Amino acid sequence: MPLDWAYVAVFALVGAVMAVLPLGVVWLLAPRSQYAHKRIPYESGIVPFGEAWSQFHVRYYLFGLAFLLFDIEVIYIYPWAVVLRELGGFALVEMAVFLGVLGVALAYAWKKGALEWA
Amino acid sequence: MGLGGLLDALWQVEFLRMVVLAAVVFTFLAVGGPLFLVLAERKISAWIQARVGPKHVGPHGILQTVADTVKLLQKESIVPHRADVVLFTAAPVLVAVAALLDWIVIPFAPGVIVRDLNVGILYFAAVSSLTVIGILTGGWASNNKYSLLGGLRSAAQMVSYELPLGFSLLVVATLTGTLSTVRIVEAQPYPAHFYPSVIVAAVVFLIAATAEANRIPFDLPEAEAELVAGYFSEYTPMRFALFQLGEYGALLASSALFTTLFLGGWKGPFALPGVGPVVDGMVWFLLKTYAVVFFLMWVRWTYPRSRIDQLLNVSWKILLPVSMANLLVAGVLVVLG
Amino acid sequence: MIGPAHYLGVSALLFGLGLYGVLTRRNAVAILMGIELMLNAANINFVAFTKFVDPTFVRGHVAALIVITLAACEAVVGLALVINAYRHLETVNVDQVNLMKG
Amino acid sequence: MNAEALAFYALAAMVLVGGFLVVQSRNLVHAAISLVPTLLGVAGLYVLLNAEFVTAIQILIYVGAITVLILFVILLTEGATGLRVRQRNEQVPLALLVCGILVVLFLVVLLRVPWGPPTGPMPAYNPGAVGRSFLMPYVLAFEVTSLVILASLVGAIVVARREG
Repeated sequence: MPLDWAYVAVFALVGAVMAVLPLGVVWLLAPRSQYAHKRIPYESGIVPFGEAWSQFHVRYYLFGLAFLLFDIEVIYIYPWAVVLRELGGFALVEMAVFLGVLGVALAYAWKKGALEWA
Repeated sequence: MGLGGLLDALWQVEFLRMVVLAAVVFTFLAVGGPLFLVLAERKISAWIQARVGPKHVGPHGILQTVADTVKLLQKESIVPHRADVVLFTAAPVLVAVAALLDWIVIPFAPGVIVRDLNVGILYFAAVSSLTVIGILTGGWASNNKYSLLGGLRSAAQMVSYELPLGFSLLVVATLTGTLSTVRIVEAQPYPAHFYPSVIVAAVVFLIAATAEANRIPFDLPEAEAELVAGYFSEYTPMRFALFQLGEYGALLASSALFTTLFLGGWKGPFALPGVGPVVDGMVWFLLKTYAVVFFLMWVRWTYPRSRIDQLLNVSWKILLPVSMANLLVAGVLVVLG
Repeated sequence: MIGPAHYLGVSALLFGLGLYGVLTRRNAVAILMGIELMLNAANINFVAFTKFVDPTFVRGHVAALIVITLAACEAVVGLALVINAYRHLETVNVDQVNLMKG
Repeated sequence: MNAEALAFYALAAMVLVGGFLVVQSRNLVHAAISLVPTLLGVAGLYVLLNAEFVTAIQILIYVGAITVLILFVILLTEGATGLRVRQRNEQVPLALLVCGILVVLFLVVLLRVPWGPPTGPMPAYNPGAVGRSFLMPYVLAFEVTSLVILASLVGAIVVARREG
C-alpha cells in the first residue's frame, strides 16, 4: 500500500522536474531585454495604481465556506458507500438522516441568500 | 554506506520503474493533451464556424502546435514588476503536476494502469483539488488586479463544481461498492448500465467537469472582455504553456475518468481481430476518451458564455440538491439489490 | 526501524511550532493557521496510536477524521469572525480588537 | 537505513520546515502557501502509518479546501499589505520559553514510555474498516457531526453577512 503512494510521490517529483525543464530551455534560448516598461502589469494600457492585492467582496468567502462545509461530508459518505452492501438498510437510514440534516443546511444557506452572487 | 547500500536491489528496480513510468505518462500528457488537443480544438472550431483553421504548417496544418511550441521556447520570459517570482513559477508547475497525478489511477486496458489505488476515485478528487491552489497562487503572484480577480473567480467556480463532481463519484462508488477504478470498470455491465441514477450522475459529472476545466459555457475566469485573460494574464511563453498543459491535461483526465466510470472503460463492443486484450483495451479506451473530449469541444464552440451568477446558481441550486437526492436513490437501489 | 516515538517526536515538534505561532502572531488568520498545525500534530498521534498500539475498529482513524471535520467547522466560523471584525474595525490584529474593554 | 526510514525523515523534514515557514513568514500569503507542503507531509506520514483513507481525506479537505478558504480570507482582508505592519506581539521570549519547555517535556515522556506490540493486526481494507467503525460503534459521532456542520454553517453565514 505505501508503494502505491511512493508512485504518487515520484510522479510528483518527476512531473515537477519535467515541467521546469522547458523553463530552462527558455532561459537558454530566449532573448532578454532590459526595458522597464515591459514589466508593468498589463491593465489595458493604463498605468496601474494602488496595490493589486486590495480587498474583494465578501461573497467569495460565502461560497468558500459553503463549499468547505459540504465538501467535508465526503469524509462520511465514502466509507459508507463501500460498506453499504454489507450493512444494508440500517446504514441507509443513517445516511438518510445525515443527508437530511445537510439538506436543511443547504436550504438555510439558500434562503439566507448566501448562494446569491450579489 | 553509499546510497546503493541504502536501498536494496529490488527497491532500485521499482524506483527506476516509477521514474520511467512518470516520464512516459508525462510525455503522453504533453502530446495527447495540449499538443494534440489545441490543434484539434482549432480544427473543430474552424469546422463548426465554417472556417479553414490552421493549414500551412505541415500537411493540413497538423504540425501547427509543434511549430507553436518551438516558437514558445524562443520567446522572452517576462516576470511582472514586483511579482513574486518563486510563486509565479511554482503555480503553473503545481497545476501541471496535479494534472499528471490524476493519471495514476486511470486504467487504460486490463492490467495497464500505473497503480490501482484502494482509494482510487477519492484520490482522483483529492489531487484534482490541488489545481485550485495553483490558480489562486498564480493569480496573486502576478501582482495584477485582473489576474487576482480572475484567480479568485476561477477558484470560486472550481470549488462550486467540485461538489456535484464529488457526488457523482460517490454515486458510482455506492453502486459498485468499491473505490478502485479497475474494479469499477469490471463491475460495469457493458454496453452501459441503465440505472436511472447512473444516468443522472453521468450528466452531472459531464456538466461539472466542463466547469472544472473552465471551458465555455463556463469560462468566466478568462472572460477577455472583463478580465483580460484571467489568472494567467501576465504569463508569458513556457509558464503559460504549463498552465495550458494543466488545463488540457485535466480535461483529458476528466474525459478518461468519465469513460472509466460511465462508459465501460476499456471494454469495446467487439474484440479487434488479431490484437491482444491490451491493445484492444487501449484502442477502445482512447477512442471513447477522445469522443468525450470532442463532445466537450463541440459544446464549447456551440454555446455562448454564461454570467457568473447563472453559473453558480446551476451548481448550487440544481446540481447539488439533485446529486444529493440521487445518492440516496442509489443507496436504495443497492440495498434492494 | 521507525517506531511510535519517531512519529510522536515529529508531532511534538509540530505542536510546539503551532503553539508558538498562536502565542506570538497578531493577525487572527495567522493564529488560525497555528491552530491548524496543532490539530495536525494531534492527528499524527491518533493515527500513529492506531498502528502501534490499538488497531481495533481503527479508532484512531475515526478520531482523526472527526478532528478534520471539526477543524473545517472551526476554520469556517473563525474566518467568518475575522471577516466581520475586519469590516467593523478595519483590522484583523487581535490585540487591537478590544471592544469589550469598554 | 531502509526505504521506510528514508521516507520518514524526508517527510518529517518537509512537515517541520513547512510548519516553521507557516509561523515565521512575514507575508501571510507565503505563510498560507507553506501550509501546503506541511499538510502534504503529514499526509505522507499517514501513508507510512497505513492510514490510506485519512491520507486521501487530508489532501482533499485540508490541502484542497481549508487552505483555499484561508487563502481567500487573506486576500479578502489584508493580503500582503500587512507587510508594513508588525506581525508579532510582545510575547515572543515568553512564548519561546513555554513552547520549548512543552516540547522538551513531550520528548522526555515519549522516550520513557515502554512501547509494547500492538494489540492486533491492522484491518486489510482501510476505507471499509473506517466505514464499519462509523456505522457500528461510532454511529452517534457520525450523526452528531452533521449537526455540527449545520450549526457552523448557520453561525458562519450569520456572522459573515451581518452588515452595519
